[in-house]
Formats: sequence, C-alpha cells, structure tokens
Amino acid sequence: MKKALSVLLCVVLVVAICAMSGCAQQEESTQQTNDPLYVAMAVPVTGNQAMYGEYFSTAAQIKVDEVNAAGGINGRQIVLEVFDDRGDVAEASNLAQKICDDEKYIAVIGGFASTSVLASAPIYGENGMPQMVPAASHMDITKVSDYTWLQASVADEMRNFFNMVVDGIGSKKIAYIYLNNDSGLSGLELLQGFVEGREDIELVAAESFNEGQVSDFTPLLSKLKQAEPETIMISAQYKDIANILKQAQQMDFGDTTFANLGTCYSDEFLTLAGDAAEGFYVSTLYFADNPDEGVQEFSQLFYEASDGKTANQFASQAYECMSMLVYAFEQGATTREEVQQALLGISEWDGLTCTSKYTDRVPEKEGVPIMVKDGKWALAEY
Amino acid sequence: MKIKSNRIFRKLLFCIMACVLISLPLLGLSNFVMRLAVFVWIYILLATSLNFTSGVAGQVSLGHAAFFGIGAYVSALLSLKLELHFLICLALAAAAAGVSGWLVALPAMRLSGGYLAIVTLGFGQIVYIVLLNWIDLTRGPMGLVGIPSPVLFGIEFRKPQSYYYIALFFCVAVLLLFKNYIGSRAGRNLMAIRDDETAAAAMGVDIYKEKVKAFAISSAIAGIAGSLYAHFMLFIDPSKFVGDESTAILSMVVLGGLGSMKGSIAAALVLTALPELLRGFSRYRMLIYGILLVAMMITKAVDWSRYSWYDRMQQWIQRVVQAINRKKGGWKNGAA
Amino acid sequence: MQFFTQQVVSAIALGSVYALTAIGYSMVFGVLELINFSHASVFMVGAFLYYILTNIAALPGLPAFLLSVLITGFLGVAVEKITLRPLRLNNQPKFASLISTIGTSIILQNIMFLLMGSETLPYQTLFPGQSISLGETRISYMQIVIVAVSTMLLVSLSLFIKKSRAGMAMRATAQNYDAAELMGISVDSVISLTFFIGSAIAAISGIFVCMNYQSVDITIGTSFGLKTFAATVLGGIGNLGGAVLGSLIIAFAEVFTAAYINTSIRDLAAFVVLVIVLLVRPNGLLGKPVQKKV
Amino acid sequence: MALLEVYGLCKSFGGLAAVKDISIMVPKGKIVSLIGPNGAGKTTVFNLLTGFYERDSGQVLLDGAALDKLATHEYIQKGMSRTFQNLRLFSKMTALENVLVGYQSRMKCNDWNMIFHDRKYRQEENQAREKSRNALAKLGLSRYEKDICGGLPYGVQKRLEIARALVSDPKVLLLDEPAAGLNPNETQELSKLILSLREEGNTIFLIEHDMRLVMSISDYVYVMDHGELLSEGEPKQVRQDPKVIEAYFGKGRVAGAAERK
Repeated sequence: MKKALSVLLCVVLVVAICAMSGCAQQEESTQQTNDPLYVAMAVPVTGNQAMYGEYFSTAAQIKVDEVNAAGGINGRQIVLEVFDDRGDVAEASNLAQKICDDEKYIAVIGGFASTSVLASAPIYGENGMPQMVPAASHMDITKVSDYTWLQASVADEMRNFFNMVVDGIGSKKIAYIYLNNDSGLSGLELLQGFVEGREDIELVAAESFNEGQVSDFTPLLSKLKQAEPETIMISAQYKDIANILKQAQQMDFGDTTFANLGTCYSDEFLTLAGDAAEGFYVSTLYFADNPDEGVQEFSQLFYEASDGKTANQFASQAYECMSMLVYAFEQGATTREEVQQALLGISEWDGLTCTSKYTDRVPEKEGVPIMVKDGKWALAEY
Repeated sequence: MKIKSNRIFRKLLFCIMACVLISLPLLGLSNFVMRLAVFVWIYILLATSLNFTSGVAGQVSLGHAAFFGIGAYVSALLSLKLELHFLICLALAAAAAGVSGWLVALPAMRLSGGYLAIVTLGFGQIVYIVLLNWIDLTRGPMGLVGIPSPVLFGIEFRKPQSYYYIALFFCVAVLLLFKNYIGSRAGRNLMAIRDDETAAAAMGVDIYKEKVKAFAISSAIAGIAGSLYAHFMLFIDPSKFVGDESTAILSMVVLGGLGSMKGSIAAALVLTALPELLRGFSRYRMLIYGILLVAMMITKAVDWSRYSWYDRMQQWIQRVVQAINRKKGGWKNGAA
Repeated sequence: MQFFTQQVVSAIALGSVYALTAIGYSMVFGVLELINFSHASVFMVGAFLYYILTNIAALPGLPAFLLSVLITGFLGVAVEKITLRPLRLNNQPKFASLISTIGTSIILQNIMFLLMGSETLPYQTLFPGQSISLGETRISYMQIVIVAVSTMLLVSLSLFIKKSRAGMAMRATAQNYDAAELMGISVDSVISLTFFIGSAIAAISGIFVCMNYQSVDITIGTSFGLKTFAATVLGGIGNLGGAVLGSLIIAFAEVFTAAYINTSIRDLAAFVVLVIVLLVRPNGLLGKPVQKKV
Repeated sequence: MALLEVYGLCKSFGGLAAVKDISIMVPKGKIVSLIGPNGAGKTTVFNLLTGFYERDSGQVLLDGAALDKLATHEYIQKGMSRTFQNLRLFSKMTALENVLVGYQSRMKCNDWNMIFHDRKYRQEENQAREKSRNALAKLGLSRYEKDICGGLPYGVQKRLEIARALVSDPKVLLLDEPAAGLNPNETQELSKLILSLREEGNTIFLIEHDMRLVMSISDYVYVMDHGELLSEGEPKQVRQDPKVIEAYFGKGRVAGAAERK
C-alpha cells in the first residue's frame, strides 16, 4: 500500500508541474496589423480593496468602449483584460511576471496600494512594459523603475491639502491622524516640512493607527482633544475616517474642523458617515459636480457605466491612464517601447477630467477643495 | 524478490524526479512558471521546517511566519545597509531567526498544546507590529526597496531561471539535513517526545532541551526561506509576514500529513500552484480555495477503501508495478 | 483626571465588546478543545444577516434580531455537521479540524463578499449619538447596552452550563468524549447544541459590535477574531468567567497603551500581555492546572 | 553493602503522607519485590526512586553514590531504568525504534555527527541497532521489529517495554507490575524470563500483585501498607507474617488460622 501511495504522489507531482506550465503556454500571437491592442489591468478584484479595483476597471472600460465605438485606432480595437492581485504584494509581483511573459500585452494599468506597485514595478521595468499607476502616489515609485507613470504625487496632493487647511480654512494649530501605511507616513514627513516653512503654523499632534486594527479611536481622539487643534487632518481610507468622525461627534470637539486628503470622496463615505460628516473638508483632485464641462461629461458617463455610482478621484485617475495610452496608440505606438516613447513626449496633459504638468513621469495637478454641506458634496466655502 | 524490486523501483522514480527538477529551467518554461517554481521551493523550506516542530516533535507553532519575516528583514537590511555578500547575509539571517526562535522557545516550551500555539500566535503578531512600526529601521509600511540580487562567482542571479538553482540548492541541502537528523537518534527522541513525554524522560531524553533545539533549528530554516524570498522579490513589506501566512503554512503541513516530510513537500507544491491554477475564476477564486481546503481535509478523513473504484485503481497500480518488475526481474534473476 | 476616566470608560466598553465574542469562543473551545477559526466569520455573517433583514427585507428591529440569531445558530450547526463531524468520527488529529475551520472561515467570508461586496455599509444602531455624561466623561447608551448584554450572557450561560442537564452533558463531553458516550450522552447532539449556542452568541455579539461602531464589512470578523481569541486563552480555556476577565485585561492594556504611549502600538501591548501572562501561568489566569498522572 | 540502598524515604502530597520512612536494600544480582494492597504507596516509592517525584526526605544510594539533585532524564544515565504500570510506549514508532530510544542514553554522537552521518555516527548507530535487536530477540520479539507498536497485542507490548528498559543494560531494572493483565502461561513465561535476567547478573526491583509470581522468583520481599513498611524478609517468612495476612485479608481470616493451629 505504501509503495502505491508513493507512486501516486510522484504522478501528482509531475502532473502538477506540467499543468502549471501548460496553463502558461498561451498562444503567442504575433502582431498583425488589424490585431487588437491588448492592455492589461492588475488591480484588486477580491479582498478588502476590491472596491477600488471596481472603480478602476469601470472607468478605464468607458474610454476603451468610446474608442472602439469610433472604429478603434486606425482599424485596431483595444482590449482591456483585468487580472486580480487581491491587494497582495507577492501576488502583484507574480502577476507582473505573468503579464510581461505574454507578448500581446503592450501596456499595463496596475496596482492600487503603493506596496503592490513597488513590488511589481521592477518586473515591468525589466520587461520594458509601460505601467500606468492609477492611484498610488509614493515618491519611490518613479525611482524603482523608469517605466512607471503616476496620476498623482503625494507631495503635490499634500501641498494642496496643506494650502486648503492653512489658507482656506485658515487654522494655525493643526493635528494629523494617519493610517500607518506608505501614503500616511510620507504625508507626515511632507507636512512637517511644510509646517517648518511657515512659522505661524504649528503641528500640535500627530497620531497613527494600524490597518486591520479594531475600529476604536476614542483613546486617539481624546489625546488629540487635549492638544486643542483647530483642524484635524486625516489621511486614511473612507471606512476609518467615517468611524473617526462618528466617534468624534460623541466627544464634542466644539468648532474643530476635520479635513481629508481626497481618499474619502465617494458615495460610500457619505452613506457611512451620515450626519457626522457635516462640515467635513476634502482636498480632492476630481469633483463630480465641478462646473467644468469635461468633468460633467465624465461624471455622466461613469454614472451610466457603473449603474448609479458617482465618479470620484479613483475613477478619473483610471480614465486618465487609459486616455494617455490611447494618445500613445494614436501616435502609432504598437509595441511596448513605442508606447513608452510616445508617453515620454507628453509634458502638458490636457485630459477630459483634469490638466497636469508632467516632469519625469510625475504629474502636478490643481486640487479642488470641497466640503460636505447638508449631506451632499459641495465646493468648499470657508 | 518483492522487497528488492520495491527499493529499485523507488530509486528509479527518484532519479527521474531529480532529472526533471534539475532541468526544469532549461525546458523553456515561461518566466511566470519559473517564478512559481522558486516560490514552491521557498514554501517547501517553510512547510518542512514547520513540520519539523509541529509534526515530528508535536509542538505546534502558529507563528512560523514571524521567523520567515525576521530572516527576510535581517538579510535585506544587511545587504542594503552594509552591502554584505549574499551568502553572509543569508547565514546571518538564518542565525538571527534561529536565535530569536531559541529565545522564544526558552519560555514557551514549558507550555503545551493550545497554550503553546497561542503564545507563538501572539509572538507572530508582535513581530509583525514591530516590523510595521519601527520606522527608522524597517521603514515600516513603506517596506525595503531595491534589495540587491545575489551575485555568486560573478554571475548575477536575478532572473527566475537562474535564481531557481539557488533555491533548489538550499532546499535540497535542508531536506538532506532533515532526512539525516530525523533518521538519527535526535529525530527518534523528538518523535518519542511527540508520542509520550513521560516515557521519553524515563528513557533519558532531555525533553525541554530537545524541544527548544528543534524550535531553534526550524526557525533558522524559516530564516533561510525569508532571506531567499527577500533577495528574489527585491522588495519586502510587513504585510507578507502576518498571521494568515502562518496559518497558510500550517495548512500545508497538516494537509501533507503531520510528521511526513514528503507530505509537506507535495502539499507545498499543490497549495502554491493552486491559487495560480484557479486564476481563471477571478471573483470566485478564494471561495474555491476555501472549499478545496475543507474538501481535502474531509477526503483524508473518509475511509476510501469502502468505495469499489478506489480498490480497482489500487489493483491497477499494483499490476503496473508487477509488470515493470517482471520485465526487469528477468535480467536481475541471478542476484534475486 | 478627566482624561483618565475617559480612558477607563472606553477600556471597559472595549473590554465588554471583546467579552461578547470571547464567551462564544470559550464555549466551543472548552467543549471541543478546538481552536475554531470559523467563529470570527460566523460573527460577521450574523451581523450581515441583521443588516440584510433590517435594510433589504425591512423587518422591524426585534424580529430581525431574533431571526438572524436563530439562522446563524443553525448555520453553526450545519458548519459543524459538514466540516467537522467527519473528521471527528474518523478520529483525525486535532489539527485537521483546525485547518477545516480555516477553510470554513475563508468560504463564509467569500460568500458574503460575493453577496454584499467589500464596501463598508452603515449599520442601524440603538439610541444613536445619545450619551450621558459623568462630569466631562461621556458614556454612550450603546456602551451601556453592550456591558449589560455581555454580563447577562455571561450569567445566563454560566448558570446554563452549571445547573442544567444539557450543561452538565457539555462539561462531561468536554472532559472525555468516550466516557460521556458511555454514560448515555449522545455526544453528537451535545456538540451540535454547543455549536448552536456558540454561533447564536457570535451573532448576538456581531450585531451589537456593529451597532457600536455603526458599520459592518467582511473584515470585521478577522480584526476582532484574533484579539478575542487571545482573551479566551488568557482567561483560561473553557472558563467563561476567565474569558471576560481576559477580555477586560487586553482591553485595558490596549487602551492605556494607546492613550499614554502611542496609538499605533496598541495591538503590541495586547499580545505582549498575553504572552507574558501565559508564560507565568501556563494554564491561563483562571484555568485549573491539570496534574500530570505518571 | 547492597547495590541500591534507600534510607528513611518520605513523601507527602499536601496533608496525605503517601510514603513514611521507607528503607529498602537491593543487593547486586538479586530479585527484590515490593508488594502491598492497592494504594499502599508502592508506585509512589517507584516514582521517587526514578526521579518523577521530588523526595521530601531520605537518601538513595546507587553503588555507594548518592542520587540527589538529578533531573528525571538523568536517572537512566546513572543506571536506573524502569517500565510503567500502564504501558507507556511510543505508539507511532516501530518496535525497533522504541528500543533504540531506550538505548539512546548510551549514545554519545553530537548533532554534527548526526547531520553529516559520519563514520563515528554510523558506527554507533549500527552498534545501537545490533544491541536493540539482541534485546528484542531476548524477549522473543524479533518478528515484530518493523511493526508500529500501537497495533501490537497487549502481551507483546508488555514485553517490548521490558526490552526497552533492558537495552541500556542498567545497574537496576525497575519493573512496575510487569504481569498485570497477562494470562497464566504468559506470566509463566515472564517469570522464566526474569529468572534468566538474574542469571545474567541483572539486579531487578519488582512491584507486583501476582503473589504466585512474587513468591516463586523473589530473593527478598518488602510489604507496604498505608505508606509504611509492614514487614520484610524471605518469601516464606513474609507469607506467614500475621501482619501481612491481616493487611491483605482482614481480621476474620487471621482468627481462623489461629484456631487451626
């Protein structure tokens, strides 16, 4: 019996190896003229960041459908294929290798969190695959590989945020609560830099919390209350911000205002936070009800494509990634290197939803300060 | 005649396997599959080392990923900050993980069963939180970027095809170490501890010292796996070394059968390849993974010989084995 | 001084939240000596059931609460029958059931993900926002409700286990399956009953916890699971009073580290306390050390 | 001067004095038995001699050397090897492996030899296997060598435990109720075995309930009751000692014997 089992075991081993190699031998189609242009997207489809993956894929698909409806690019349709990286670092880097192995993909829109991007960027870089990074804005991303293109830089976002709080709301004593992740941490370093630049501004307190921690913020808030800040700046995901606001509501912070970097501008945040969000300021890169007609057009398109969701910063960033790729295709780029060269040609990007100046693959964008006024998002009034 | 053919047959099978594994990178498989193969070797190191404490010695640990993390971070920091050679970093990483394993085991090995499992679980969480919050050493959540690939005899092992051989080498070395160690007196002592601590003490086995030593060895090997992981991924961050990773490794060990090294190896292969094979079902992938996990545990439990098709399959395998022996038997007749 | 009392209040509130879940863990853990990872997912499913019944099926509060507790109870029984009973009947090693519970928790979490998606949904709460204040420290009604519910659960469960026949059967099965079976106790039905009660309590605690934080998502189980797990073991496996004591200790360690040292290492304090206490008292605080018979 | 000398051995658990002032002599090459009704404290004495319990007071000398401040696992190195009352074998290991673990206290190879299987290791391992096979053969267990011992019949397991204790050729072999649960001819075989062990120069200290076995093979017998030494002497003397009979069969029996005389 023992011997039969070991035979079975070896057979399983060999079969598993072949099966693995089998599934990797997709047909290597060579590039004919009217073959479709394949773009891959590696975002979280499952796991607790799945919501952001959905925003990215829906928004990018809008641009793809728009281009294909108009006959594609000199006859060639664009195909967007979405892969799931579960928001996991090792998975993101494996996926990067899998996408690069397949010759048909000539560009990738990939990675939500900066850690997934930092893990996959070297692989995309080695294979010369242009990587459009929708949301992550960590400073190291463009250093790790020269094929990564950002839609936002944390320095840029933090400056808009700081200016909104200091000049807009006009508060002198500020406090900073941040999720202990890459954007939260780099935000703190930048904030300390800005505060040194301005003598009249004082950073009275800075507290962080870990992801997956129990959502009890009372000790953190009572510590901040002692420092009596005029404005509390928060850099975290919408779920934590809603919790912080609700628990702060029960601790009567008086006229202290709360503000966020833009990550929480979405319908989900409004429904979750409810009345606790009244008077909450957000410095976002995209505002659906912005009178600009390009923004209105995109909000309408996204509203239909996502059956009733309002477009937000994540949707607009993914849409811009796809638009820049379409621009590169229109320049006649059909291979990875050509797409990269076409992208390098962009210095001023005038997209549908925003305009940004690109200096070595990092954009500078104007922030749009908004606030929650009687339950709805509105342009900020101070 | 029967025992002799059995050993020959097994040796034959072993050689075939060895050739396939050594020549795998030369078969022109895609980079992606080779990356998976490297991960399989790393997980084999983790599964067999956890099996050494949990299976052979019977002391279950739910914090194995902590030593995986310590190995990865020590190796990465040494190579980043002090630019030490890869092999030195790996050795120091294994030593660091081994020593921390020893320090944890000193108090923890006085506990047993559920309590030991929970203390190791607690230790795993402590290591994760320290890695996440000790910003000026580990850069916390921003992780360590740009870890250098190993350079041996002038060749840079960066591509999965070449790195495969480093992982293969260390894995085979560790498996041989385990085979000799478990086959020897020390291995028997550990198994004695697993079966009956009182009797083992009566037979002169220093229970406490052996358990602590086993735990230290197993954490050192997890440290090696960590170092191999760091120098292959070139970027590490704390999220890889959380509690779920320890439970994933433990499910490999239990699936392969506690105490059986071959089982751990097979389970490591299957459970690393599985999520990739299921990639097609994107939204349902993790659901199927969960279902398979439960199904595998239940199928191991059910007594399959009651079903007729299982017996027929077995007889078929026996007939195949006999056929091979008879053909070879003629040639070996003189010596049988 | 006011800062200190505020921390004490939030520590007690957090402690009672952990206690709610720890009681469920301790029961299953005590009776089956089984580390049950699926309990955290059952906790989450219970909370979601209440959300679905109140928001989508628009049932009023109380019937929705009772219905979801009942359904989750039967879910627990089904989980035990399908995933754990075959392992027990074929006397597989303890760790086979450990992995099976891990598989179950992944399944439950992903089913809820496919049904409800991964967003965080708002959760209807009792007496929203109202609170009474002792001096400046504010205590929300919800916190009082949770403390009341967990004490009521603790008392009723301890009485049930100590006084009733079914409770005695449970204690007997916990000590020794075979002996209990010899005494005419049908072990299978006792274990089903334990899982029913354990899962029902998990649903109750899930609902109240989500009401306290007015939000629910698929990860709420895991963030609570580990801590309450530690609390159960800290107090002494299978000892309900111990589970509550363990929860309070971990909550106090957490809150006071957050308030007085640094908020991001609050979890560190919880696990350091756990490890130290277990090393000093290897059977947990209230656990009875078992004398090894030579 | 006997091989094993015990003076004034005392042990109490909380208030209960399990063993009160016990002194026992076990001369070299002899079979000494310790008998007494259930709960007399026999196994406690046994556990005290083999380091499983801490002694409250008293002295234990082996070959003249005092055995104190030793960890449980060091007793076998000093030559005190034992079996257990209710069979403590390594159930998932084979019979040969069980006996090899019995021999392991005599092996000196360190971790490095074991990892690299060098000459010293191979030599010692072969010697260990050979010794273990002899021990198994002596107990007639050679054919069970490869079987997992959890599945072996009870009688075989009993003998396997003796083989495991014997393989490290201890100065004193302590047997804790070896005949418990054996049928008559198995007990007969066992007594022949113990006698042959004595012929080979082994010293045996025995706890047993089976009076016929004890009386037939023991050179010297000690009787214990309620933690105290009731009487000691040759098997014949002890059998007639009224105190012993009373301890075993209660008052009535003693009266009957008096009338017969």
